[in-house]
Amino acid sequence: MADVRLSLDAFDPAVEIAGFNARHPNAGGIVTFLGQVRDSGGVEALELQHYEPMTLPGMQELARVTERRWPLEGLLILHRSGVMLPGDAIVLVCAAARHRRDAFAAADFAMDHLKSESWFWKREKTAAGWRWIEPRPEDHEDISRWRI
Amino acid sequence: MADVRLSLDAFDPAVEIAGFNARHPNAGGIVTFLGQVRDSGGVEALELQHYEPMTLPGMQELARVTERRWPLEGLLILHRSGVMLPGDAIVLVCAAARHRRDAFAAADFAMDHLKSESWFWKREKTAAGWRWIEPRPEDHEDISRWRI
Amino acid sequence: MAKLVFMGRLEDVAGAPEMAVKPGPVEQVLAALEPALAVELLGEKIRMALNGRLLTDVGGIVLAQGDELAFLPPVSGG
Amino acid sequence: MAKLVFMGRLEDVAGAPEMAVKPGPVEQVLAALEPALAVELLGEKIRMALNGRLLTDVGGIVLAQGDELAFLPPVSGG
Repeated sequence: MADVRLSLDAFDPAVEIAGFNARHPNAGGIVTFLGQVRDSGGVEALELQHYEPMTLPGMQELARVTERRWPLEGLLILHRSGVMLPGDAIVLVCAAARHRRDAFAAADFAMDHLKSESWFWKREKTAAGWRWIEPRPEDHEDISRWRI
Repeated sequence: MADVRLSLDAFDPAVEIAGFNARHPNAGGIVTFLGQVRDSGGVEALELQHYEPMTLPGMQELARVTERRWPLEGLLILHRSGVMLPGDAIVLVCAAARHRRDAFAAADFAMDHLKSESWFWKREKTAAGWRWIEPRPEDHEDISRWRI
Repeated sequence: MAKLVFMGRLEDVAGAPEMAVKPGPVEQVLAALEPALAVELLGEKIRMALNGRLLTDVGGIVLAQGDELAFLPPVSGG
Repeated sequence: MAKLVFMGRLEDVAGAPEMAVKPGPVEQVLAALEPALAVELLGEKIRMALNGRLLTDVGGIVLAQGDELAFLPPVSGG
């Protein structure tokens, strides 16, 4: 049921959100999360690297886990790979559910896991050149909220 | 800073979301919640009634409280009043923040308070006619999560 | 005149969304209404707002010319 | 031949995103690399995947013709 995509090119989040909403006109609640490249800290570009045999399969498994955990009417997980500029969309998660709290929790859960457990490696370009980004301790704290 | 509106006519959530995103191209994370009239339970129409002197001022105060509580780069609270049909948008909240968790929490908080503390009265039309809806106990549980 | 406003299901009880009343003490205004309506308006869960401001206590309130007193049942928005 | 794949910062250490190697026991394959690279690849935080499946333990693994062994530093997505 879930729509899970790894995009090697820029995508337009407004078009994706409009399409998702149109496919779920009668869901009580739709929560979307859009992550974009921040224009701050002198970052000129950001690159996400993925590993073909694992990244998309991992995202598909995350979608299955999310759908098992909350009663959803629809789920979209769309993630960019490649070089992005400030303002470019990185990730979009849309969750449609009968009840508001399920949609919020599912989108939040999917984002926490995309951030800390999906197969992407990130580097940033500043005036000093490219630099690989290590995971932040907060990412692991975020994900630990969901362990039950 | 917040964009707070009470709409007496139908609004297009996709257009509103696209506009909000365009105004915050460099926010790290944008969370949106869209509430729609569910097509279920034989509900033919839903009416929300507002009280002019209090409803919009209350929404504006909620926006101020939300902005004081989380560091946001943008906040939209848009609520319908009047008669709606299944699939019609009821409420849209968009929160843009540097950090993902702030955007999620702010949108979630604003929705919980819109549901249980904003000045709207709801009735539903089924084959049996119009019936006023009493608040649900869950709405009060939802809001109690935010008391600190 | 002053005005009473009935929100939500109170509109059905009152048979109209609002009612013009003579200015005066609220107790007196309510005493002049249908008893069945007055009982509903004074229900435990009904809040009141005078000219858009919530009242903590209706005792001692006197409606002046042009005042608007709203009766607000529990909200059920979103 | 078999293939080693270096993700994230390991690509910089290896100087290339991948490397063709002769099939054989992984220990033997690693022993033939630059020592500085081999040390990085065996770092505590580096995970390994053989043909897209995570390995819990690299001991005893023998690379066959066409196998792909990926070295995966901690992820930092989204």
